[in-house]
Amino acid sequence: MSELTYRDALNLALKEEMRRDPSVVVFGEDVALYEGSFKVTRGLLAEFGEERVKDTPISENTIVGVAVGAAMGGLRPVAELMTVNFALLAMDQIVNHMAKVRSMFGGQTHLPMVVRMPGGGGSQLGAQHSQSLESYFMHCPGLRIAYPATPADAKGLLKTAIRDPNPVIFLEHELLYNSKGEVPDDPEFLVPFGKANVVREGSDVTVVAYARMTVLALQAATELAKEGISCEVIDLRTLNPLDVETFVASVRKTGRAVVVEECWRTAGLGGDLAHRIHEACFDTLRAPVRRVAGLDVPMPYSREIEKLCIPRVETIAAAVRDVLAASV
Amino acid sequence: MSELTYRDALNLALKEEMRRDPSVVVFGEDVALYEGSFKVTRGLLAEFGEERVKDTPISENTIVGVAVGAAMGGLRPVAELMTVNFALLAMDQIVNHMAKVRSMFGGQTHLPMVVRMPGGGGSQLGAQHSQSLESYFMHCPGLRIAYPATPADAKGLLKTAIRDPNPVIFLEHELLYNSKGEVPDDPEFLVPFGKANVVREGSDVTVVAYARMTVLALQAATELAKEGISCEVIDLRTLNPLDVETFVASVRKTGRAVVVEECWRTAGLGGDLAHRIHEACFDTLRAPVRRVAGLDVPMPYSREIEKLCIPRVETIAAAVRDVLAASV
Amino acid sequence: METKLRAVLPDHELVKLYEQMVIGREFEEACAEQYTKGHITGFLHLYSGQEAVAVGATAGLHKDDYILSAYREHAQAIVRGAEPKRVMAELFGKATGLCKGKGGSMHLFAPELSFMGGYAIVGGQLPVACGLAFSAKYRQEDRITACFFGDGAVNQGTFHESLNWARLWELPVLFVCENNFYGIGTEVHRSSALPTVHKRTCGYDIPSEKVDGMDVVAVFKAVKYAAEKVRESGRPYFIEATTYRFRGHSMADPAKYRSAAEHEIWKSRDPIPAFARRLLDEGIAAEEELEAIRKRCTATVQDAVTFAEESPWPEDRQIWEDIYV
Amino acid sequence: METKLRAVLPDHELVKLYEQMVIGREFEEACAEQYTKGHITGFLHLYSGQEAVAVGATAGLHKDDYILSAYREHAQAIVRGAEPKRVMAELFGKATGLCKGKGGSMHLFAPELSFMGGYAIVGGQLPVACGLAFSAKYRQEDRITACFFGDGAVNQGTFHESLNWARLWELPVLFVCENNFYGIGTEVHRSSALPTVHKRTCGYDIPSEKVDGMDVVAVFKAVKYAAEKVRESGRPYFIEATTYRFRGHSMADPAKYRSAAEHEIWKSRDPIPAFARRLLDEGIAAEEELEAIRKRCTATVQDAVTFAEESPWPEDRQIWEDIYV
Ligand SMILES: Cc1ncc(C[n+]2csc(CCOP(=O)(O)OP(=O)(O)O)c2C)c(N)n1
Ligand SMILES: Cc1ncc(C[n+]2csc(CCOP(=O)(O)OP(=O)(O)O)c2C)c(N)n1
Ligand SMILES: [Mg+2]
Ligand SMILES: [Mg+2]
Repeated sequence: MSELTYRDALNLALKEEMRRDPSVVVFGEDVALYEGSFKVTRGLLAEFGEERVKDTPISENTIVGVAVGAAMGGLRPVAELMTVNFALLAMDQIVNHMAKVRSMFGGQTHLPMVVRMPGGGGSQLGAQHSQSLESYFMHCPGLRIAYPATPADAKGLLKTAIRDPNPVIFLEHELLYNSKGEVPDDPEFLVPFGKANVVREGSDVTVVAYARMTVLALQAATELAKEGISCEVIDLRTLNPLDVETFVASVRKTGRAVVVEECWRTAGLGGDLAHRIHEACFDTLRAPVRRVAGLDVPMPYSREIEKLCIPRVETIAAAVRDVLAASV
Repeated sequence: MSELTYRDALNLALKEEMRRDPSVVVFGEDVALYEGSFKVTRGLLAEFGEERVKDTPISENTIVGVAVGAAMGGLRPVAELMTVNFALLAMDQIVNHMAKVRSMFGGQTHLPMVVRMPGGGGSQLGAQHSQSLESYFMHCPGLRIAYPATPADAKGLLKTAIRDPNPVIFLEHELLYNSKGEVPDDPEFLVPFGKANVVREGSDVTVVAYARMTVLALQAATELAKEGISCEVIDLRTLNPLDVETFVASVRKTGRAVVVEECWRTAGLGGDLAHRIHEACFDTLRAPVRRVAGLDVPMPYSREIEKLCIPRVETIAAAVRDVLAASV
Repeated sequence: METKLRAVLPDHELVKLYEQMVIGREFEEACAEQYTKGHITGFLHLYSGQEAVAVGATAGLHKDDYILSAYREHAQAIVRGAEPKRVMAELFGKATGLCKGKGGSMHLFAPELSFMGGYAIVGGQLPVACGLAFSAKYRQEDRITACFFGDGAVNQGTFHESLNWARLWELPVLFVCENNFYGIGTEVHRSSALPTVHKRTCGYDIPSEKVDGMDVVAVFKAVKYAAEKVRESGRPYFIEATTYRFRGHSMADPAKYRSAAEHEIWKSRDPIPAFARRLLDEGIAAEEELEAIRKRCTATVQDAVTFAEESPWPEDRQIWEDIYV
Repeated sequence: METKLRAVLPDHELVKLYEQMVIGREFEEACAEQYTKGHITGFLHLYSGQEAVAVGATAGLHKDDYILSAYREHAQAIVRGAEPKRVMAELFGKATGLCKGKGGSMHLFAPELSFMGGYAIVGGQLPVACGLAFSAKYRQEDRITACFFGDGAVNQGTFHESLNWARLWELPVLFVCENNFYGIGTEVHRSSALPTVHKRTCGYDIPSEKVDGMDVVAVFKAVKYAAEKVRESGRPYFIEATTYRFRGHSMADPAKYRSAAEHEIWKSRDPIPAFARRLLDEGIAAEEELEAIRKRCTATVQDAVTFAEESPWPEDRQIWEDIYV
């Protein structure tokens, strides 16, 4: 075990997998010489050279398309989109190609590729640079989606993503890059896809979250514990595959649920999660599932109002209290 | 009243609004000389000339971007994307620009524009041409979204869309173009946004649907009536604004709900609708809300399996029966 | 003066080019019939008239050079070696189809033939082609990537991004624009600011040339030359092949936007009889031989239709298969 | 030999160009300070070094010609007439800001000045500019649209689509590429197959030229000429202004990818002192006058900071305002 930041854990995962498998290549805007806008690719060019670590033009749709073709040709490309916001320029290659090529060609090929994208709001970057688009990717069969909450998961999930034979959208939260945690040194440490993590056990309410929302949910749970409320916090880790069993089992136990998503509420993935809970636990649910979500607004720049648009420890705690208060 | 097809009702709406307001212009791939891939723009070039009815290159992102700029400059552009699938190439202009320009510029401008897009599956067009992407648009604050089920609504909603000061995504269902119905002749006939339509009253189960799903839901209701099951069918008409009151009031009455969406189930808009019902009707709901949705697969081409991937009269009817059977 | 055919290829290979064009045409005409009968559904874009491009180009490439195309690609797949019966079965949506009935007319794929797919998003295949070329380069394979697309595709952002990228990364891509002068109903000068398509490579420092796409030997020579250039230099090259589709954009299009006169002129340049005449004139093949070829092709296509008709539909469980590995 | 300044513009207008460059620079340097103090957050992209482009170009346009830009646009807005204090307040995220604190550094907007916005998606403003130009043309307004973007933006699909479109629809757009030779850390020849940016218009039949973006008068002349061309012909024109940003890409970037030597060369061409020397040499202004201008600008910017500091935050209810009409 070593204490690493989320950023360095990702960096280590890239390095280990590149050392292990020469078919892994990394490319994206400013990932080589500049070592990445968020420095996740630091040291890669120096260690692996310009054949394997490549800068690209600002051409997002083609970045993803080149990864699709390279994967079809037998490489394991790990492409970076500078932020998830720019994935909107690449939706054609992501949704029409990356997600569909295998199936529309009758399973005759597969795409062992990863597209990494930092995302999330909270840095006063304004409406075009503060989006949480995980629902778009989740609403697209054919993709795998990982979104780590901790440095250990960052490493383990990215390594799994790179080895996975399916195309993977790998989301990273910009506000977690500097967060620290213990990370296994073992280069064979992998975090499997489709296994949610019960990051805190509890008996009163299940809080289902992912990525930075997990971190906030844990803080809320600590607060609430002081009030005698016991939260079970579940980190989904991957949005596809989705580990429905784990959170449903938890809600069966607690009888109450809060779903936390960073994305916009309307048509957000939390509605689906809430409905799955509702459907599976109809008889045991003691209160309606509560959703804590981003507000349905283009993100305002000003930090004083921006912070109100994103789920916070307080809003999560309030939702948990509400759900308890509303319980039959 | 005249009997018109959905296609002709849309065509008439375009003509009436172009006659009424010289700032309305129409452009898109093959909309002028060719009169539209689905012939919705038939006769426009002849009547309004090439200044107002314009063909464009195959450049979807720029089609939407030009509409954004033209609207900012004071026109009322009605752009056509040949099908909704190609909107994936325009997600940057739709989500990053069309939806955000007003708010990120502090309300100093507004975009009275419409982007029309035919969509939906069921024509054996394969994975890249059979998508139902309404959830993407709904999961994006700043847009209005209309999706008519009948010729009358096609006319009335499109006219409202063109007069609306907000940017509107106007979805049309490819399999409805030939459907017929009575359409008011009045050139001031408008269908307001945000008012769902109770298209059939009933007492046992509320079926919430939109566009072609409404048509199927009505057929299912007719079938079910023979079994003595009384369905209330609600056509949402616009997905944004969403008329929550109408369907919640209905479910309060019936105690049961089925939500029908054509899009993929996972992270689809139906999860959100189901959750809203669940939250608002927790005490009165007699069974969990059921969702009928598209299967979570890239659409297969072969018609024998394609048809199983899309909600059908049978699957809607089965869901209604299920919900009744599961009722407490 | 035209080069003599024998100076270009041996007799049997010239005759093979003829046969490939004929099978391409016969296949498409059979498709039209099956579409009318309702056996083929969805969009059906036929290649009739453009055969010289696919046939000439494929002959100019190595067998394992990658090929990608758009949605008008039946002939391209067949010329590369796909069995007509499996292509037809795909169009019928049958389980025996090239893609098990999952792809249909617009999404043929045969990786064992290095035929890397038909794509239905205009311009979508260009970035993918760059990626395949990159993988071949990375693995130091002696293999180039030929990417076909239409005149309508050159105004998509991906065209620009891909050409720039291919030159910048020095990727062995041969871009082949099949300029049939129309993107659906829009004539090329109404969609492109610079309608001389091959000149658009000036912004990327990519050499380009134009070739008569109604002349199979001219296409063969141009592609062979270009492919060698790409192989040697490791850099992209661009060919514009001018051609014409004899039918509408798809079966749904009566093509009223083209004049009868225009259509006639191009019809008179039909690549198949034109090439037959040259084969006969230069004494490379006798009329009986050509007639035998045509019969054989008709029979092959008829067999393909029968095979497709008799093949089973995909099973319901297949809906869930072949999505994830 | 350089043209004499007086042959180009009257004295007071020349002096005004100087003042505008100075205020642009002072404003940016104040931003850097406020960022360090934590009063400005988010991304902050400063324009220092590039002032001659915005100032010269704006002077070459009519007052109601539309202007659009990217995210390095503070000086562009101010030169067009936006009040420095309202720009600074926007950067502070205050309710008194140009966009009520909703936009921030990357999204300034002042429609009453025909300043149609800063956009943060690289290449995103180009289609929007075409749309504005179309609206002006449609309404027969005597108004062109000037669209600024960087050298990094030229490889986006929207660049290609927009240039093609503007020429095809004959739209009065003046494209101005501010080539500062870097897109973040990537030098132009590492992102563009043809690094001589203005030559990329060859594929669209759009005339283009290159101008020294460190020389405010050269930019003025080029833009004035080009704007008249656009106005007369109703067609697009393209200018590449070569320039340099003295700071990193944003405040977060130490710009280690550029050599000290390179930086020094460009610093020695700083457009502000260079222009001051010419004003003095040609007897257009005296040193005291220039010094007074500098003092005035410093004071204006200081006032702007004070105004921003003292302004209120947006109210919570404003979150829900200004989204829908
Ligand atoms: C991104 C996208 N936009 C629009 C379409 C609809 N469409 C299909 S084919 C076509 C015309 C393409 O013309 P061209 O590239 O010249 O090919 P051709 O059909 O002539 O072979 C269009 C607009 C599409 N399939 N994809
Ligand atoms: C679509 C998109 N991709 C990537 C980015 C991240 N990004 C911001 S600025 C920039 C470089 C742009 O360079 P250039 O156009 O030369 O403008 P400059 O910063 O030099 O003024 C990049 C890649 C972005 N904002 N938008
Ligand atoms: Mg064509
Ligand atoms: Mg630059």
